[in-house]
Amino acid sequence: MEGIVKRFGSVVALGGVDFDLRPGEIHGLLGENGAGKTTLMNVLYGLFPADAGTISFDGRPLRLRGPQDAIAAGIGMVHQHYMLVPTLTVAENTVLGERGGALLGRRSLEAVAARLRELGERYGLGVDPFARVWQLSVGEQQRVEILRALYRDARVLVLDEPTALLTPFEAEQLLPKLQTMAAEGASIVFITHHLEEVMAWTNRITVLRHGKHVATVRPQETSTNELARMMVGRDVTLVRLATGTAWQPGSADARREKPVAAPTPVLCAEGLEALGDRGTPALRDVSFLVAAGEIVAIAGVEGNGQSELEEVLLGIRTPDAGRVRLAGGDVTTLDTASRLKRGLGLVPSDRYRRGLIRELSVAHNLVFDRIGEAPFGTRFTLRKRSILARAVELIEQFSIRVSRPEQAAGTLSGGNAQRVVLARLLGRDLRCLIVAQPTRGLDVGAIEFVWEQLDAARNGGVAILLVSTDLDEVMALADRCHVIYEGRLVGEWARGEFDRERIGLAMGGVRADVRETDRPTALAKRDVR
Amino acid sequence: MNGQSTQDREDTVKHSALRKISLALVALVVAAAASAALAKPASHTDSAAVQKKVKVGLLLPCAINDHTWCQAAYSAAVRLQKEGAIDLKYTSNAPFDTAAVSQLMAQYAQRGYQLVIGHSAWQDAAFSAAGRFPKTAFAYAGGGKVANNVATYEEPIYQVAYLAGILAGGITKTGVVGGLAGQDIPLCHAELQAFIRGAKTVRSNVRGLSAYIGDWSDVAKAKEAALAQADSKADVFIACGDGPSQGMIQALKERKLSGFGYVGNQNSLAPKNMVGSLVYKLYPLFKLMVQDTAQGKFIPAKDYDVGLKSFQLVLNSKYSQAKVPAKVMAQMKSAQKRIATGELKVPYIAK
Amino acid sequence: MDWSAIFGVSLFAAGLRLAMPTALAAVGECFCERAGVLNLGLEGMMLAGAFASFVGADYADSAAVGVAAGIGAGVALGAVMAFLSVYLKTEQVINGIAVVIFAQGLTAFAYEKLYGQSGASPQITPLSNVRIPGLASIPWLGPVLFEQNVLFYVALALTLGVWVLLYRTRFGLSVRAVGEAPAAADAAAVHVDRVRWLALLVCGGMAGLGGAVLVVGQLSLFNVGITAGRGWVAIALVIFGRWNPLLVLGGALLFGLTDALQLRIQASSGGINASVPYELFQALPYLVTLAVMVAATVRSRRNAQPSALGVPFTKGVSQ
Amino acid sequence: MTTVELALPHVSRRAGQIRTIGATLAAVALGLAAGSILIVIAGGRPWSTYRDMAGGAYGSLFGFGAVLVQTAPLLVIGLGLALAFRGRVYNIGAEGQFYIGALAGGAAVILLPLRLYPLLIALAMVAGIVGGGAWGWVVGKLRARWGVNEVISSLLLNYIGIFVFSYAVRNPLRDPEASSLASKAVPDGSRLPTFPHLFTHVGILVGLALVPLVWYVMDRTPFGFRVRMMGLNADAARVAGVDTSRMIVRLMVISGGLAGLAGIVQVLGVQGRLETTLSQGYGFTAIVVALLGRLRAVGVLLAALFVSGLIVGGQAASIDQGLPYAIVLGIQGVFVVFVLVADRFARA
Repeated sequence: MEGIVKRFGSVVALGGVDFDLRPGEIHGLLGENGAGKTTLMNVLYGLFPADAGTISFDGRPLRLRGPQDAIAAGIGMVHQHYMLVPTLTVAENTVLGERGGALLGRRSLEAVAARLRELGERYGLGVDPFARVWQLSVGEQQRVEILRALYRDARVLVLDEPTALLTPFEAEQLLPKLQTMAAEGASIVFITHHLEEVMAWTNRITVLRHGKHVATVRPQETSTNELARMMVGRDVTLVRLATGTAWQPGSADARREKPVAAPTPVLCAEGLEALGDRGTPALRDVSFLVAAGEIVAIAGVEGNGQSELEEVLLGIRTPDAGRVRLAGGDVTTLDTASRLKRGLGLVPSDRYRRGLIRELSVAHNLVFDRIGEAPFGTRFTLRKRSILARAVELIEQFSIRVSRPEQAAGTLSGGNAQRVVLARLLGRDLRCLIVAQPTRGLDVGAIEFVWEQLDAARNGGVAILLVSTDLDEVMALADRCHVIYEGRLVGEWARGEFDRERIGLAMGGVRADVRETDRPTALAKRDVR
Repeated sequence: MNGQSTQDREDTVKHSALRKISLALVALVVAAAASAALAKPASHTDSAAVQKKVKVGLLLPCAINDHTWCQAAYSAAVRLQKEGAIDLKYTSNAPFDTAAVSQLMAQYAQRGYQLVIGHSAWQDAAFSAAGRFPKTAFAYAGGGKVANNVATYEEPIYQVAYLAGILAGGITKTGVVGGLAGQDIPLCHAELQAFIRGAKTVRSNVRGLSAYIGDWSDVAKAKEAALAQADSKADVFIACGDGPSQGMIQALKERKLSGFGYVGNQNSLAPKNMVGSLVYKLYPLFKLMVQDTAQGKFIPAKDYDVGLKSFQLVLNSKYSQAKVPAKVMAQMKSAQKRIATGELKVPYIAK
Repeated sequence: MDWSAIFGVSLFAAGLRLAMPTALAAVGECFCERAGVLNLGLEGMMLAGAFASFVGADYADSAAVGVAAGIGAGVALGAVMAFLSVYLKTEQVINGIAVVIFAQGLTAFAYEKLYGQSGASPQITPLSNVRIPGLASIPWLGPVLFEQNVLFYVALALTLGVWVLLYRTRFGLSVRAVGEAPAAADAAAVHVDRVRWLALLVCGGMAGLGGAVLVVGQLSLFNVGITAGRGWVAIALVIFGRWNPLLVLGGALLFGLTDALQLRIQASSGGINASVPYELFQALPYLVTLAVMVAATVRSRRNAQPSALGVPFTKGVSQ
Repeated sequence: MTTVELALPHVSRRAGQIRTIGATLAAVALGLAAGSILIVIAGGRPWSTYRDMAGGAYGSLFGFGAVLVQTAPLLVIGLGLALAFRGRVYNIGAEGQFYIGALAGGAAVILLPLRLYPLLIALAMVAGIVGGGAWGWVVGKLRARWGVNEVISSLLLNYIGIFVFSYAVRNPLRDPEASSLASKAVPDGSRLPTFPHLFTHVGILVGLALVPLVWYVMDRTPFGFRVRMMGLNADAARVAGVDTSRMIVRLMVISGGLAGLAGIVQVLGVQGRLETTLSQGYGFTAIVVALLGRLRAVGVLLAALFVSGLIVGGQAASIDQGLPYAIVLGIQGVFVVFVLVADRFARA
């Protein structure tokens, strides 16, 4: 792939990127979120055409009108959010979109299933071909995507953030399988933003930043430090733990050692039980409490009940059992509006879908959860002036880069959008703030800003519940940390006892008491400071 | 529904462009209305010279060639026009909600039409239009309330149904006769009752079946209703309403049974099956109304009913006479005379 | 009450005749809803099909041409719906209503124009019933199933064909995928919009055929109110049949049967005043479907409705 | 309340609005063009037909009065639908709610022995609103409580409502003397008075009074703002404390109530009693009026006047030009489709 250019409206996602892949190679594609990694591979997979540049395969130029050309050429892709049809069976998902005979009777599906079982054994990716996809776990679904690519005898396999949704334990089992495939001549592209994985797993690494090709290196020739610098483009100490000059971990830890005067519990959940949208249990006997001026983190891989927990705490989803107490009062049956009035707030995980209303102006997005209350109006009136005034204030205070308050929120970049959401929440008299994946997909500068705001709020006495999949973030901010796995809280650590490995294992559902020797070797290399 | 919003333009502060434009539009419309009203002279008929021809407006709820309700009125009006008695203008497939119909009647009146006939049960529409044009005569079908410039004309189908019943009594082999109607309205109720009563005079143990479809245009359901009655051994049928009659005819053709046409001459639709048609002769009724209007005296609140003159049992020549015993035919003819002279009173049972 | 007359063989034959036009439209709607398009324009497509089949049969003096014209008109309106809903991606609910108003307006106008003036009331030679020799002699089932109008057999075959198309072909798999998770289908190299276009054309064609069955198959005449709301009942039936073509066909037969039954009860109960509240029977399909719909959604959170029903698919939009 | 341009970030708000109006006018022009093709087919001359239509509808006090009579139900129902559609609550059951409101209000007028007519009229209108609102409430409750799609349930309840009305008119409320299936007439005193020259019943004032009220509710109250929030992004609205289920029920009750009000106004203003010819699809035509009016109060008023003008003008032209009345239906049908196409380009 030479000189690939791709623009989305005014945003240049790929500015002339070169990328080459040799047979039997595991090639890492590294870059911060939004660096263009996925876009480049989507172009290879034919999901959308490149604006400029050429792609050649086995030496011949490759014309890509759509995914069917890519598949025909032997390119398979495993997307981050699995592209599977939940109501269809594994076999049906495999055959979907494949050219072939019109009829698809029971016999032909049997043949597909047989081939899938055979591939499953060969690569250790066993899954029942006749199970319906919505019944499968996240890990199993990923196996289906890989099997589908292999079924169509893909010679190139692109994996987009494969470990994001997997537990560390499952991630470990993935590597040997990829290595056997590579050994048999398949070439694999491994998209990730985790430095350790790319170092441990790949033969060559290409680094992208803001749609530009930075370098292609071999793991032996470089170090995680150098990769991080290439990724971010300025001198950043290795572990994000210490990013930002505002506070040094030392000073933060020192202040935290001193126990908080009288830890009045602000938010507490007792024995919460709730079903997910699919009717499968999402929360199992979840109990915790968050005191004023404390950040309690709930770490865990996505899809283990976090969104259900947020909805139950906010009152959008009614729990099947258990109680939720806010500032002493029982709010289990209260609706969201009254909970917000009592000082609860949520920074949702998907800021564009649940945090903002893109068609409304930035000014409205800053106040729309208190629109009926003074000073923005009464039950029957809206005061435009006070809305605008407050908006200008917040834009200033949270340094939101916007030309004028009336500008549509939909036009804001990721970092800016998150600033607006934070401004809306933190601009209120909050007693308890629930924050979900606050820094996902943000650039390093924005991450710093978010962390500082959360820390300031915490020091200002707000009880913060941090729901995050990012271990670095948890270890940087949290006073106490739980891990959630399949709807159940497993383990609890105070700040002093944080141990990245045991938390990581707990996120994978592995009991903390795993003996030293069992730990697979690859994980050991990860513990790099 | 994803984020694609239907629309969300809204006017901003008071001086927004859109509000100014929309206010201007409304003002323009009102101004146009006022000025035009003044300019256009009220075009009423110049009552000075007594118009020989009466300007008649005819509103029909269906197509002019439906072989039943609307065709009967249309052909009567065309005959009057050929005779030079009226200057006819009609609207077919007219809307049937009261607001629109009364508006259409008023448009005719406003254009100087002296007699506006609404050929359906449009009592409310006639009254609301009549209130605005006291000098115009309005008429609607099927009987009901009348007022100083609103008349109605009867549809005495039940009297002819009685005669058809007599024939049916003779024709039926199974002793069971069938009847279909759109809804249980008095007109149809009386028709079916008279039909059975007539048949009983020939064959006392005749059993009369009836079915109500629920609406007046679902021909497929009407056909099934007739077939259902045929399954209950009915072999001579009558119908009340457009859809029901059209459905009945299809059933007769399929099961080779006999029946009578409704309002229009439907004999040609199923030559071998139609004993005859109860034909609604609107010509005498319309003629009477036109004469009253022509003589300058508006129709006194009248319920036009010319009895059998407005309804006739037109026998189908192609229907095999063998099936109709001569004795029964004679009995029917004599009953026809006795009704005409008033000697025989066919009861009108509406409920 | 003469029970044998009510529950005789002809009850089921009548039930089938009443059900078939609605069943065709309902199975067509089931197909396009499975592809994720909510097509409320069915009533208009049936009416256009009925009118076109009448004109075709009248001018070409052949029932077959009539049926083809009917299907053509349905497909044409299916294309209009697809242009609005799939290409322009406007609100599908509104497009459906617009198609109905559009079809009702044009058929009324065209009928008036073509037949309004001429004297003779137009009639066409209907398709006669076809008696399948061998099978029709089976005592009970014969007359019910095998002495029907030829279009009946076509309709039955088509509804079974749709089941096979949906569950036993590659295209059917794509349709089901597109209705459930369009983004996933797109990534698997399925042309989402093209599948939806084809689904709407199939749906329009079948609704048009439903109208043609009414006119050319059963009544051999046309009037503007001839479809009498069957398109709306068909939409209710799709939900009643939980988006499975066979259950939808079953639902249509059930409602056809109840209609035939109430007509028989009226027929055999004698007497003139309406012994049966026919409004109740007119409302029955809607009432029962509402009850089924509520029960379905209450009972299982996973109701059978395709998740992407009514949502236009825009390629590659992911923030 | 500052408005916002949807897609293009830097297009100023005024340009956005100009384009919206431009697209609507384009839709009207396209519709008229297609309509003229129909007129030519029907043997008429398009230009003079349109002139007669405009003259017939707006050219005379008589015509304009008739337009107002047609506008009354379309406006009242249209305003209710505009509010509901803004929250993306698609109430397709306005026709059924119209009839149930008419039945409730009509029954109150016929059965209550009250002689104080102004009070009786007020009571009837309240009964109409309650009747239509209850019919809407059922749909709202089904969606809020069990997530039953409101488009389908309102559609089903449409027909159930119409059949309930025709059964009630045929049995309990039936007037034995009436020649057609209808109830006893409402007492004359309870008939809405009409304007002297216009012959329009004062019911139109109800509609006109609602325009500023609905505009205020939509654009100047927190409730209206929350409706828009839910319409644009229900998930974000829910997180911001908007109780979407209760909001859905409220929108269905309001739009159902207004449809019921339009029903009773039609009974007292035009029909004079309960009969199935009360409406021929006002509930569906009002959907088009709401859309053509861009879901804005003033827009709905203009759209209602325009569509009514099409009906009344069409009648006048059909008489003067000798065109079949069905042409009005044809033009209306063609118009609807072009409005949708233009609406899409307005928001492109």
